[in-house]
This record gives sequence, structure tokens and C-alpha cells, in this order.
Amino acid sequence: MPDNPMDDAPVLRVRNLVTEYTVRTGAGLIQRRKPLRAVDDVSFDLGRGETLGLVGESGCGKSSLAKTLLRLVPASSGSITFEGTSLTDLSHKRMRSLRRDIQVIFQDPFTSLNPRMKVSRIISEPWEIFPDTVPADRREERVSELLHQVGLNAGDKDRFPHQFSGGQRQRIGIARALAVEPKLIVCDEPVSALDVSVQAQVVNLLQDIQKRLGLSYVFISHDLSVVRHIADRVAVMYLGKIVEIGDVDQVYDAPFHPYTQALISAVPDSERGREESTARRIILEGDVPSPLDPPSGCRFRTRCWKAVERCAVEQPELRVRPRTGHASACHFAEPAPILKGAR
Amino acid sequence: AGCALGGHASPEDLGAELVVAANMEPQDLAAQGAYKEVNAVGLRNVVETLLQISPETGEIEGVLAESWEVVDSHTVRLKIREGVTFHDGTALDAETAAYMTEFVWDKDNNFTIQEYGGPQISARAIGDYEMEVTTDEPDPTLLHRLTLHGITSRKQIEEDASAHSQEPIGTGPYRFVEWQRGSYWSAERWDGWWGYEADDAPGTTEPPFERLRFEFRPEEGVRTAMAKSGEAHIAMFPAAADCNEAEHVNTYTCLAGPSDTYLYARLDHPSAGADPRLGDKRIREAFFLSIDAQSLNEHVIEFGTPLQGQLSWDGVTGFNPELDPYPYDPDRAAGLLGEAESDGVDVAGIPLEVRGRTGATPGIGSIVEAIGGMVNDTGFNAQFGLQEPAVANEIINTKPTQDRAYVQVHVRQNPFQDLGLVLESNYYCASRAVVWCDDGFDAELENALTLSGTERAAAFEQLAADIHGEYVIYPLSQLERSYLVNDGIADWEFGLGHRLQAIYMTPAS
Amino acid sequence: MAQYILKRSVQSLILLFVIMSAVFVGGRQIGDPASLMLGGQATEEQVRQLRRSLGLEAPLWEQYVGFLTNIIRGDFGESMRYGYAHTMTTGPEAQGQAVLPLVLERLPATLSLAFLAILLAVAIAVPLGCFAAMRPGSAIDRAVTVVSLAGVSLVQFWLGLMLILIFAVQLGWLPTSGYGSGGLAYAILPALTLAARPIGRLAQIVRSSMLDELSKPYIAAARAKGASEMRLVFGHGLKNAAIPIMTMLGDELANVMTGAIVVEVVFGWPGIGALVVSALSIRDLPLIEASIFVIAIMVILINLAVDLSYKYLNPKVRLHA
Amino acid sequence: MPGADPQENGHDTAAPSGEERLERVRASHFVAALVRDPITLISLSWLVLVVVTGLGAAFFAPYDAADQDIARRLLPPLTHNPDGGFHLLGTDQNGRDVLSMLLFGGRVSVTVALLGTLASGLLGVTIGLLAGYYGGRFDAVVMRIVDGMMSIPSLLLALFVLFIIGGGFLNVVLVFALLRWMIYARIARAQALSYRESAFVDAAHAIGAPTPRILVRHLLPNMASPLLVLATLEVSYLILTEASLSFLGFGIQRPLSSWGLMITQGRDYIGEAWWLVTIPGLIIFFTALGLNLLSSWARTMADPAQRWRWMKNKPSSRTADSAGTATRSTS
Amino acid sequence: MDSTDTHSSAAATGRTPSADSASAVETVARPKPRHAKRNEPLLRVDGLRVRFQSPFGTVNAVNGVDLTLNPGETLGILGESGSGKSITAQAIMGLVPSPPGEVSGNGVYFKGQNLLGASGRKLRRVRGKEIAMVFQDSISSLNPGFTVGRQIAEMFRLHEGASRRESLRRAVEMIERVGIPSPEVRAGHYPHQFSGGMSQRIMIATALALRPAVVIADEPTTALDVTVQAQIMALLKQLQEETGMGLILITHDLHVLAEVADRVTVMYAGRVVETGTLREIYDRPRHPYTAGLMRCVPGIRRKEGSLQPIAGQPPVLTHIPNGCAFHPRCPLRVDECTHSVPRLRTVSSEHSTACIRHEEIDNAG
Ligand SMILES: Nc1ncnc2c1ncn2[C@@H]1O[C@H](COP(=O)(O)OP(=O)(O)OP(=O)(O)O)[C@@H](O)[C@H]1O
Ligand SMILES: Nc1ncnc2c1ncn2[C@@H]1O[C@H](COP(=O)(O)OP(=O)(O)OP(=O)(O)O)[C@@H](O)[C@H]1O
Ligand SMILES: [Mg+2]
Ligand SMILES: [Mg+2]
Ligand code: NI
Repeated sequence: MPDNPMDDAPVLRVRNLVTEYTVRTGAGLIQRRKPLRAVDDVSFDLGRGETLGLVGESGCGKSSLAKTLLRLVPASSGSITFEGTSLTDLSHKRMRSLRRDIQVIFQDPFTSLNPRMKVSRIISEPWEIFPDTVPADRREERVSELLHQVGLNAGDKDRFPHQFSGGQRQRIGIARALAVEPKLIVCDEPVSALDVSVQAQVVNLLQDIQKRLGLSYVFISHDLSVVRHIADRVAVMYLGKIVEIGDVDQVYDAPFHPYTQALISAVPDSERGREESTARRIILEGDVPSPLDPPSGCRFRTRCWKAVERCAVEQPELRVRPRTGHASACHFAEPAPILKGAR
Repeated sequence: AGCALGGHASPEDLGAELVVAANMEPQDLAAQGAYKEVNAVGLRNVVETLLQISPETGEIEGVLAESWEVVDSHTVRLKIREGVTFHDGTALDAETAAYMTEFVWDKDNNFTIQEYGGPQISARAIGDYEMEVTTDEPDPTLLHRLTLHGITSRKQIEEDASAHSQEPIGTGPYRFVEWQRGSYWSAERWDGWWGYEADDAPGTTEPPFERLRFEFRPEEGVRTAMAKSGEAHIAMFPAAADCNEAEHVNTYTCLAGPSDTYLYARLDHPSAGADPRLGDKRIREAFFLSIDAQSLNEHVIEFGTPLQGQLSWDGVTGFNPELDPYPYDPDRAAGLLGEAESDGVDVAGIPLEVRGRTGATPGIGSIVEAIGGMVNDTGFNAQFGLQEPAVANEIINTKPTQDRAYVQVHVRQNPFQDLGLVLESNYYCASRAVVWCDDGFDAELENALTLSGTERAAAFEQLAADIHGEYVIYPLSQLERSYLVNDGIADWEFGLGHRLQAIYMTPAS
Repeated sequence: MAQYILKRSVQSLILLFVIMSAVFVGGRQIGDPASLMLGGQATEEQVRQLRRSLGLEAPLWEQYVGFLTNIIRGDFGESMRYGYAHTMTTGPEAQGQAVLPLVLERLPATLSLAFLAILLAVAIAVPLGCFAAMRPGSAIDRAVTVVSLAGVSLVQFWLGLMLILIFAVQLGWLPTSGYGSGGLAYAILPALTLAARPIGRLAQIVRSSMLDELSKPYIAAARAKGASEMRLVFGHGLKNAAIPIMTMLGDELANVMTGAIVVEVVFGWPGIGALVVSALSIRDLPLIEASIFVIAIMVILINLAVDLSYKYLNPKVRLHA
Repeated sequence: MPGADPQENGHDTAAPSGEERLERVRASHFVAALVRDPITLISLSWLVLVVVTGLGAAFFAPYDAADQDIARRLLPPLTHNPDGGFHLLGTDQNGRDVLSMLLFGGRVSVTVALLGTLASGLLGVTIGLLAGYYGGRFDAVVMRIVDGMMSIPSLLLALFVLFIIGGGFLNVVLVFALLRWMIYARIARAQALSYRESAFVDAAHAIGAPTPRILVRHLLPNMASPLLVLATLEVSYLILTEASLSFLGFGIQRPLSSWGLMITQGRDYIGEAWWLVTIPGLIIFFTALGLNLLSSWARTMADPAQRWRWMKNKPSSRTADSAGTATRSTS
Repeated sequence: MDSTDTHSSAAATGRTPSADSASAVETVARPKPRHAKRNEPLLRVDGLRVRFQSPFGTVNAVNGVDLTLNPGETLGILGESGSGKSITAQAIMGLVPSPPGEVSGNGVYFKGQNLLGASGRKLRRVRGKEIAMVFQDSISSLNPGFTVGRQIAEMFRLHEGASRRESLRRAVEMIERVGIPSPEVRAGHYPHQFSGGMSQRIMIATALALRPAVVIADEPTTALDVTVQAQIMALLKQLQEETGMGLILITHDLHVLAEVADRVTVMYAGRVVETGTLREIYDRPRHPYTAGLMRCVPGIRRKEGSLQPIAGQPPVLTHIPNGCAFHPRCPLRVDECTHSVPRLRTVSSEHSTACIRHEEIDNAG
């Protein structure tokens, strides 16, 4: 069990963050530009040593949020404050040195490593860019250390990424992230592409490292079970917005937002009896609307069984419940114990 | 005849259509174009001249003019044949003949025929069928000049002048049918031709083919292929080997014969403005000594007779039998160059270029390279190769500058068999293409040009001898022209003029 | 749709404008057209007079504007080659031949040759490529690969000469050259020469794009439906594989139009290509300009047609306004 | 759960045995593939021969290629000249040794094509890389230009430019660079565009790598193989184009020689001296074919899905439909 | 890419097909005589093997797989990526590409007929009509160049020779049946105009068009979001109940199987390691691999203290370890495991496993 955050000042403070892409519609020949709000007015805090899980359906903006945090895409508005420094209006140069503090692990271990670089180059590249971090004569040694730390052999450093299996590659990715001794790691679906039997190895490794180094994680996944396992707090996103955020157990055990309820109910569960799970399942109709053209008012109303006219007009605020800090954005939020009542 | 697909010709078809594979497409088929067969191939089948040089005898004879009379050095009177009609039905009379003669020679019109220079010609009718042609200066070549141009319908020029250069309306045995651009032009036998009735008509009185078609094929290999496959009855200018091969084939033969065309190399001279180093006689002599004209003629210039050190041959007015061919002596050439070099002349620095003009002459590339190689072997440092006609023409038609040392391997025609024009265009200071220039020579030339008969010959011989030692023009060869000819044609008289006239061809019976 | 065509047309016009401007600039670099036109015999006065009548004495920008407005009017000036004998005739009839009609007159020959070549290429290459893709790695596949690569490795004029020697001279099956009376027999050898490269490229593209398509899940799905192999290739695959094929066809048709330059010379085919070559050799600038203009327009139209064919072939590309 | 896991990380024992063996196969499989693919092997040998003999033309050529002797012109292959010299491939219309000319001419043909490829490649890759990476207006403008230039047939453009500036070695190279850069720009742009979005580039950004470093260290090496495949094709295309330009009189000029020029000049003697046209034509054909085969092979090898096909000696003709007819084993 | 109207129209209407439309299909579909032998299961796979020739050696994708499927039953095949699930399914339908694939074995018996080694024509008659397939990647499993209506209609045209109009009409019915609103309009749309969930419905409609006896669904929901996955699984189950088809459901998600399968077969490295009824397998796994899987996959219900991963990696299929393929990762490994391939041994009447030490596995999971 990770310890509770000891420091009150959050490592990361995100306020009203908006990320917009300009997309061209009408594929190919006639194109028009349209803004696409991938991240829409997102706010949250992340404490030291804490893991924030981020769940939501495909295309809801999880990766966009991650990339904005890393400043791989520019924020359109809002602020990101990392340990008191505002990232959003930092010069490129300052940002580059600050990048060491925030690292990233990607989903696809097959594309996130440059196939033309040896493992040792991949891990030591940041030291070439910032030569003062690790002196040249110590680098070799440090690479071995890092490889060991993620459960690989020192002998692996002269091999190329394609010579490793998926799980091993993901370990290399983790080693690269650790190389600059970051304080925060954004994990964008780090285990989604792995075999189930290997997935657990990586999850354990991440937890292990967090415990040892006191890192904070933003952990993105669409696998609700994994998030429950690793996260301290969880944020549920729908169409670019956070619809519910709170302590993992609170959100899973008593979700307020209808979307969260549906999401959790849809997760298949081998422990539950077949009849029971079918009976309790909330099956949503239709698909997620296009983010290019989101519904007015509450974004979820087109699929919500509780939706009334008001939902189409009034955008629900993210309301924080006192004491628990559990927040949700629904006019009709009431907790429903979806997972309770099991055997 | 057997093949359904191709347009294969065979002797049996020959009575119907004569197909000629020509080496280039005419630029125009205007009346003036009748002077040069290479540029307006076959035109004389459609368009007739007042006079012509007989392919059979080489003498001037009448065509549309029945007879003529040289009145004085300025004037010629001609009796126009009666009963001649143009293909458009209009009749030929002295009025028309005079109009056309002036039209063609009008300096303002700037037809290419002007390259034969000479004083301004004017013509007028002095009777229904009698005309008088005069020049503003004495012109002994006037009769020859009247063999050059065709007489076409005046009506056509007055109605649509631009048609006259595209769709000629003449008086000849064949009537123009169509000109498929880039492909061929064709004509058909015309029953209204005067020659059926006149017993003094040139050639046969019976045009042997129904139709004529001149296919334009710049690729030599393709022309030969056409002769071999029977698609063409006459293929112009085949390679020597194809000509030799014809002896072993019994569907076609090779006909070859000397022409009025000569090949020469002209060197820039400082007297006309070129690189002063070329003024050094040793250098020029060395250049001449480097060229082995004998073996060039024997091996490379596939159809040619070596010229005797001058731009003429026996039979040309002004031919000087005393002049020797330039010797071939590479050792001496090298020696001369060495001498010049030790006197401080930077031989290798002379921007010498040996160029030929693409297109006109078979094997020109090889000839130019051979010459370039020869002169470089003796110590020159020449660039050599071919140039597009337009480029080459522009260079020789502009006065050289000091950084020019240009040698062009060039062909010219001498249809008059008279040296005058040759001398005038190459050595007369005012001429555009002058290579060498001298005031005294100019004066003598001006005088000689007005002379006629033996006086003229003697004067030209002298001038030819004068220029011989100046080493400006290296005469290479009197060219022959050759044809692959279908066995269906038994005989063909083309003379020096090499005109593709059906009436001079005799089909095999 | 109409709007799309409009937009593309505007783009094409801009392209045409740029090309013709480049041609203008290039054309001014090759020397004085007037003295070229008049040849060696003309006097200074005649040259000057012609320069004036050609507008060459005006400032450059004025010439440029004049050049463009003349183009718009379809007037490229007069040929220095055709009707050359007439250039200087004084009086109102003092006209050489307008070049645009001269070029347009050649267009049918070039177009028919180009289309025949492409037709030949499609007829040969598409089945070849498809069969190769159906049995990747097989002897057929290797043979198709080598043959198609051979097609793109040939020097065009060399191939032309060889074909003439073999098929016209040795075997006597086909005429050597010429336009005949437009007969098909005359077009076969030049079209084949011209088609060699497109056949090669097309067969390769067909093969690889068909291979691509055949490895896609929808083919497996169609197979699972019980469709036969032939149906998979020609019924399902070909339409989707056709998009790269069409692109490349447009590309090749454009190339064939210029490949015709060489082939037309060899075969005495009276198309624009042969015209361009003779125009180049005598520096007949107006003729060159008009030829480039016409070829450029043809190519632009071909590309437009290819783009429009996307609409039919690829439902994802919607051309609505 | 039993306490002692057999391995702390699976890499040490289980996987490596398989993997290591895999590795060995991989290292040698290109060589193996080459040896087992006679066509490609022959192509490669031919190209090596062309390049080596071309570079060492002065050493290999039996005669000076510029050495003319019109007395011994048009000697057929395998003949002795009057001086006793032997001409393996005969002599040309000016009595030059054809073999020697082929060697020297090959040097010119190949160098022109290589330089043209290099120049256009450098130009195109640089432009394409920047356009693809930066995108935006620059990209839009570049792509418009590329589209425009692509839609002008290249031979015509080449002719026009050479018509103005004149033929010759350097001008031809220049024209090639000017005319073919778009091809590389397109591919480089497409590649840059796709890699720009790729996770490893994001990762490089995340560790603070500056843009030039990303372009050169991360993007370029990954784009190398498609670009090389393309460049190989281009070399062959440019050799052919040079021949066409020479044919039209705008290519290499004497006294330099090239294969294209040799055919061009030899074609007037096609009736009497077949070797003047046929041999250089075949040499160009084989060289271009060799390059094409090599590039096709390289492309196949770069595509793992297709790679094995070329390596198998015995191609099977069975289709998916007949998969069921495979041997039935009895257990 | 996707037009917006796809989403809105889909969202606006209910997902369950109306009762009358379902019955309409009922009348159209002709009842088929089923002459399966007694005791003979609907589908029986015996000793199936598939190998691929590759430059790295022979890929032993499937190494002797036995399966049985009874009418109306749902058989779940569980296995990690690369364990040979899809290839098994493809081999059953004769869809393994050859070359490079080589299929062998004792037989694939469908209603008593051996499909292994059957002629292409015979196979084509079975495919789609008797055994249909639903693929994982539904969007790319539809031909992008044709309308979905035409693609469903192709089934009728191929197998029943129906006219173009008739088959299209029946295609519209099928679209309606899988719960897609305004089917006439949707039939004229192209695949790219559909979302993932929608196109999976189209695939299901295609597969069920001719009321096949067996449907093989290869990870039909892996590419979909959980909420959509729930829709699709519900639809499959409902349709199975309606038609009584036998369903083979391939997945790597053991939670998904738990909700639909009657029996489960677990595959590892191309072999069946364990097979039995759902509850037997889940509650009393008798193979260390199955047991490990159960322990290392977190559930949604509670936070596990710490996951217990299976050590190591799945084997490379060109170099499958000797003996039991799982032995390098197995905590119970003994010497014998490294020598001989364990055969399936019966644990109970409804449960067999390929582990020689299955009795020592504690079933605390
Ligand atoms: N570079 C981009 N340009 C334009 N639109 C983009 C870009 N990247 C993402 N989007 C769009 O932004 C939205 C959010 O995408 P994002 O990748 O953040 O989703 P996600 O939650 O990570 O989804 P997934 O679970 O599939 O990874 C999507 O609609 C996507 O299409
Ligand atoms: N054409 C082929 N050539 C070589 N190997 C192949 C080929 N097709 C499949 N394989 C291999 O066969 C093995 C089994 O593949 P299969 O698709 O059955 O796995 P799966 O269990 O369905 O996995 P997933 O869950 O990823 O779909 C894999 O290792 C795969 O690499
Ligand atoms: Mg994502
Ligand atoms: Mg699979
Ligand atoms: Ni290892």
C-alpha cells in the first residue's frame, strides 16, 4: 500500500486546463478547419507520492491531457503549476530543463523506443543533452544500475529495442523515464499493450519504484480494474471533461455520476454470478458523440437515462462534496453502489 | 502486297503510289523553296520553275519559259510557254510570271532564297507571254538564279498569302493534296499538266505514278527499315553499309551520285574579328596539316570525293586545276605548334571549338569528332561536337569576337556551278558569315563578280589561289547523295541537283 | 462538386500561370528572337522592325503583361518555322502561321498514342499484377516482378529501334513507322514502346497494392463469407487497390505525354513531341511556348480527372462543398 | 503461491534461448537471403562490376577511350585491328574501342545519375523533413510547390531548362536536382509527419531534446531505408533519363561520353554496326534492371511480412483455399 | 472522418430490435434440416496443428488442439496474445494462408463431415453459410469500398443466389435485427461512416445472415470501449438465444468469458492446457498457468494487496521449450516437465488439464 501523501502542497496543480486542436474536416480534398476541444476545463491537484488514475473511453482526451501536462502540445488556456512553477508560460529554454522533473511512459512499447538506438543510448540520451546531470565516466555504470532497477540485465544495454519482448521494452521505457530522476511520471496506458501475464509484472514494478523513490504518477488507463489497483485517487473523463473525481474506493464503491455508474457496471466481473451481472448492468445506448461537435449542456445527456431538458441547457458544475473531496458533475448526482451486493 | 497490316509497297503497287522516306520535314512549301531539295523535298513535282538545270545534261533548259535571250549583263528576256494552267485553273501568262519572280526575290520578303544574294531582281511583262527580268547591277548568274524559284498561282497569293507557303498551287504534273504535319505531304497526278502535249517538256511526258507521298523520317535507321520492309520506294540518305548491303538484296538497290553540295571546315580568322592567336599562320597551317582528308573521305565521309584544295570541282566556273590539296603531315603540324609555343603563343589556351550542325549531313557527328581528334592529336586543345542548327547558324552569322576560335564543319550547295557565291559569302567583308576579310581582295572580288565567261573563270581562279595560302577554309569533300530505291524503279536521273522528280524516274515494266 | 471543380480549376490556373511565367523568363534567356527568326540574310533595319512589331523594344514588364494577355487570347505569336518564308511580307497579309493551331493540330496524334499506351499498360499490367499478388513468392510472382522491372529499365528510343528492327524489318508484321492513315497497325509499335515503362510501374503498383489489400482483414472476412479467390481479388480487392493505381495512372499518363517526345521522333509520329523537338532544334520560341502550354493543360486536366475518380473509388473522400 | 519464483525476470533463462537464436538468424539472414536469391545476387555483382570498372576505367580499359583511328572504324566485336590490337566489343564509327568507351562512358553515366540523386535527395529530404516536422504554412506552401512541380512532366521540364542553359555534365546534374527533389520531399515529409506523432519522438521531447537533435538523431535514421530504396530507383531512372536527354541532344556533350550518347551516336550505324547500339543499350538495361531489382529486394527485405517469400527456394502455389489439403498426420 | 449524423442517429434510438422485426426475420429464414449424428458434437476439432514457415524458423502456432462444441453452447477460448487462438479459428474455416501456413491434424468435423482437406469449393459452401465468423477489428473487416448493405447482401447472393434487390431487402432486415436504427438509410452507408460498435453490429449481422450453425467470434469486443463491449456482448447473447447457434468466443479477457461461456478452453503456446466448464476452471483451476492468470489479473471489486505476476515471458513460437511449454515459468516445475509434453488428463468428468502435478495446485484463487 502506498503511503498517504505526507506533503500538503500538491506537486501538480492544474486549473481550468483547455487543449484545442485544429482539425481539418472533409478528408482529403476540400478541407475546413475546426477547433477540437480534446481537454475542456480540467482542474485537479496531485500530491507528492500520490497516484491519480485517469479513466474514460477512447477519445475522451486522456492522452491529450497527458501531452498537455508534458507540454508536448500547448495548452490553449488554463494553468499547470508544477512545484510552484507555472509551466504554461515558461520559455522553451526553461521548459527544457524542467522537463527532467516530469517524465512519461507510453502505451505502445513498440513505438515509444527509437528502433535505431541501442538501449544504452536510449537511456543515456538525456545525459547527452544535459551533460551536468551524470558525468560522462559514470554513465555506463548508471545505465547498468537503471537496468537492474527495472529488472533487466546490464548485458542488455548493447541490444536494440526490437530484440526485446513487450514487457521488457516497457521496462526500458521506465528506465529511460527514471534516468533523469523525475518527480512526476505521466503513464499513458503503460500496460494496455502487454500480455495479461506480463501486465502484472509492470504494475508491480511501477508500484515498487514509487514506493522507493516517492514519485507521483498520473496513471492513464481504460482498464478500470488496473486503475483501482494502482491509483489513490481517480478521475473519470467524458468528452474532454472530468465528470467525477475522488478517492478510488469512494468512486468505485459509490459512484455519483451516471456515466461512472454505467462505466463501472459495464466492466465484466468474473466474481459475480452471470445472471446477477446481467441484471445489474447499465447498458448505454449509442456511442460517444464526436468531440468536434459536442452536445450542449451536459456532455453525457445524449446517452443518459436521467437526462431531462435542463441537462441540454445547463452545464453541470463539478461539485465537490465536503469532507471526502469526492466531486462529480451532474445535476442529479446520487451515489449508486454498483459493485456492492456481491456474494 | 501480302501483308494486311502494314502499308507494304511492292513493284506492282508502284504505278499507283510512290512513297519516299525523306530525312526531314520541309519548313514550308512556298514557291521560293523550290531551290533547295533538302528543305522542300519533292516540291518540284508540284511547282515548276522558269528555267532549270537539266538533270540529264547539266545545262540550263527551259521549263515554263520556252526560250530566253540574254539581252545584256543586266537583262534577260523570256518567252513564257502558252497554254499552261495552274492547279487552281488560272492561266499562266507573263504577268503572273513577272509578279511571282519579283515576289520571290523581293528583299523585303526576306525569303531564305536570299542566301543566293545577288543584285535586286525586277521583272515585268512585255507581252502576253513575254517577260523581261532585269537586275540593278550586272549579274552574270541571273539565268542561274531563275532556275531556283517556282512559279505559283498569283490568285492564291492575293487571296490568302499564308496558304501559298503551305498548300502550293503550281503548274507541275502533280497537284498538292495534303500536308500532314510531322508525318508526310502528298500529291496526286494532275491531268491538266501541259507536259502531256508538249514534246519539249523535261523528263518523260508521262508522270509514272498516280500519287506521291513524302514521309518525314529523321531517323536514318527507320528510313532504311522502311526501304527494307518495302514501306518506302525511295529511302533518302542511307548509311554506306546499307547501301552496300543492297547489292545482296533483290528488292531494292542503292543509287548514289555526286551532288552540288560540298563539305568544308571554316576557321575563324582575326581579320574578321576572332581570337588574334589564330592570326599566326603557323597555327593555321598546323591545323590544316593535322587533317587527313584522304582517309576522312575514305573511311568516315561515307559518300564523298575529296576536294582539290578549293571549294569547287572540275566543271565549276573558277575551278583552279593548279591548286594542290592540303597535305597531311601531323609531324610538321606538331613542329609548327611547338615553334609557335616557344614564341610565346599559348596554343592550348586558344578556345578552339570544332562544331558541326546536326541533321543535314549523314555521319556529321563522326566527321566532326574525327577532325577534332586529329587536331588534338597534334597538340591543339579543341572542344568538339555537334550543335543544333539554330545555334550553329547564329554563331556563323554573327561577327566573331576576340574570344572566339570557332571552326565549323559545314555544308553548302553550289547550284550555279559558279565560285562567285562561295567567295562572296566566305571572304567578302560585308557578308554576314565572313571568315576572312581583306580590302584588296574585296575589290577584286567585286570586280570579278560582274565578269562573265572565261574572264570570270580566270578571275575566280586567281582569287581561289590567293586564298589558298591563307589557311582559312579547309575543303573536305564534294558530297554524294545516295538512295535506297525499290526495284520497281528501273532508272532515275537526278543529276547534281538530286531533285526527287517523278518525271525523271522510269518504272520497271 | 461544382465548387470542388471550381477550386481545383483556380489552383490549376495558378499553376499554369507560374509555369508560363517561368517559360517567359526562360524564353528571354535564349537570345534575340527577331534575329533568330530572320536568319542570316536580314539587315539590321529588318531586325529592328521585327523587334518592334514583336514588341521586343518595350520594357520587360510590359512584354510580360503582353505575353500573358496574349496567352489568354490564345495568341502565342507566329511560328518561326512554319510559314517562315512569309514572315516579312509587307502589307496586311504579313503573317506567319499562328502557333497555337499548329500545336492543337498535333494534339490528337499525341493523345491517341498516349491513351493507347495507357490502355495497353492497363490491359497488360493489371491482370499481371493481380495474378502476382494472388500467389506471392511463386514463380509467376517472380516472373512478373522481373518483367515489370525490366519494363522500367529500358531506354525508350533504344527499345523503339529494336522493336522496329524485330517486328517491322525482321518479321515484317507491322509497319516500321509513320502515322499511316491513322491506322491502328501504325500505332502498335510506338504505343508498345511508350507503354513499357507504365506496364512495369503499373504491374508493380497493382501487385503491391493488391497484396496490401489482400492482407487486410476485410478480405479475410470476405473469405470467411465463402467468396471465391477470384471474387476476392477482382470483386473486393480491385476497387480498393484502384486508388493508388489511379494516382499512378494519372502520373504515368502525364509521363507518357512527354515520353512521346522521344518516341514520336523515332517513329515519325506526328504529335506534339516531335513538334517540340523540331521547335527546340531551331529555337522556335513561340512554338515551344505553345507546346508547353498545351501539354501543361493536358496534364492538368488528366490530374483533375484522376482526382475526380477518387470520388467514385474512395467513398471516404467526399467532394461535397 | 510458492515462495521462490523460478526466475526474477523471465529474460534470463526462458526467453533468451529462443531470442538469442532468433538474433543469430537475423544477423545472417540478409546474407543468407542474398545467397539464396540468385537474381539479386547477380544484380548486385553486376552493379559492383559496373561501379568498380567505371571508377577504375583508366586501369581496366584496354585503350584510351578518346583515342580515335578512323582507319580501324566499325570493327565488329572479337576482332583484331591492323596493328594487332584486340577489340573485345569492336570499335565505333571513329575507331574508338567500344569496351573502353563503355567503361569511361559508364563512369559518366553513373556519376551523373549518382550526383543527380545525391543532389536531389539532399535538397528534397531537407525540405521534406522540415515541412513534415514543422507543418503549418511552410508545409502547405512546400506541398503546393511539390504538387505543382509533380504535375509538370519532368522530361519536358528538363528539356526546356537544358534548352536554355545548354547541355553538359554539370547542367544535367543541376537539372536532375531541380527536377527530382519533390519525390524525396514527398516521402521525407510523409515519414516525418508520421514519426513526428510517434511516441519515441514525444519521449525525446520529454527528456528535453532540442529540435535539431530530434530531426537528425531520431527522425533521419528511421527514414533512411525508404529513402535509400527510393534513391536506388532514382539512380536507375536518372541513368535512363540521361540517355533520353542525350538522344535529344541536350545531355552529355563530347568529348565526354556516356552510354546514352553512345547509343545516340551509334544509331546512325545500326545497319552496319549493330554492336554500337545494342551493347550500350543492353548495358544500360542491365544496370537499370540491377538497380531496380536491388531496390525491390531491399524493399521486400524491409517488410517483414514479405521477407520470407524471397528467401524460400521452393515457392508454393497453394492458395488459402487449398490450405486444407495439407498433409494430415496421424497420431 | 465519421460524419456526425452517425452518432446522433444512433444515440437517438433504442438498441433492442422491435419484436415484429425479429419475427419477420424468423419467417424469412428457412428452417434447415439438421442431420447431425447422435452424440456427435456440432463441431469437433481433433489434433489440429498449424505451422508457419518464416525466415526465423518454423512458427509452431497451433500444436495439437482438440475442441468440441455442442449445439446451442458457448465455448470460450482463453489465452494470451500469440497463444494460437485466432489461427485455430482460421484453421477450422480453412482460412489459414498457405503459404506460409501448413495445416495438419486428425480432422475438423462439422456435423460429422471432415473439413480438413476438403476441396475449396466444399469449404466455400460451408463458410459463411454453416460456420460464420465475427472478427476483432470490425471496421477494417468491412470492405471500405462498398456500402454495408451490399456487404451483408453478398451473403445471400453468394450462397442463395438471391437477386440484387431481394438480397438487399434482406440485408436491411438484418441491419434492423442487430439494433441499428433507420436500417434502410444505414444500408446505403459506407463502413467509414460507422463507429466501432456499429460496425461490429454490421459484422454480426453479416455472420448471422444465413443462420449458421456455428459462429466463431474472435475477440469481438477487444477493440471496443467497455460500455460498447457490454452492448455487443448483450447482443451476441440475445441472438444466440434466438437462433440456437453454437458460439465459439475467443478472448484474452477472463472476466468477459465469465459472463457468457458455458465451457472454457485455455490455450498456451498453441496447446490446450486446460478445458472444462466455466465454474470448474474459474473456481478450481488445475493448471499452474490458469491459476497464475486468475491471480495476476486484478478485479474491479477491491484493491488487491499486491498482484502476483507470472514470471517470465510467453515463449517465442519458433523455439517452444521442450516438454511442457510452460515449464520455464512454472513454480511447480519438476524434471519431467522439461522432457515430455504432458497430455490432457481428466480431473473430473467436465474438467481436464495438461499438468502432471495438477493435484498439487492449491485452489485458493
Ligand atoms: N494531434 C491531434 N490533432 C487533432 N485531433 C487530435 C489529435 N490528437 C488527438 N486528437 C483528438 O482529440 C480527442 C482526444 O484524443 P486522445 O488521444 O486524448 O484520447 P484518449 O482518451 O487518449 O483515447 P485513447 O483511449 O483512444 O487513447 C480525440 O477525438 C482525438 O481524435
Ligand atoms: N502468416 C504468419 N506467418 C508467421 N507466423 C504467423 C502468421 N500468422 C500468425 N502467425 C503466428 O502465429 C501465432 C499465433 O497467432 P494467433 O493470431 O493465433 O494468436 P492469438 O492467440 O489470436 O493472439 P491475439 O490475442 O494477439 O489475437 C503468433 O505468434 C503469430 O505470430
Ligand atoms: Mg490515448
Ligand atoms: Mg487473435
Ligand atoms: Ni537476453
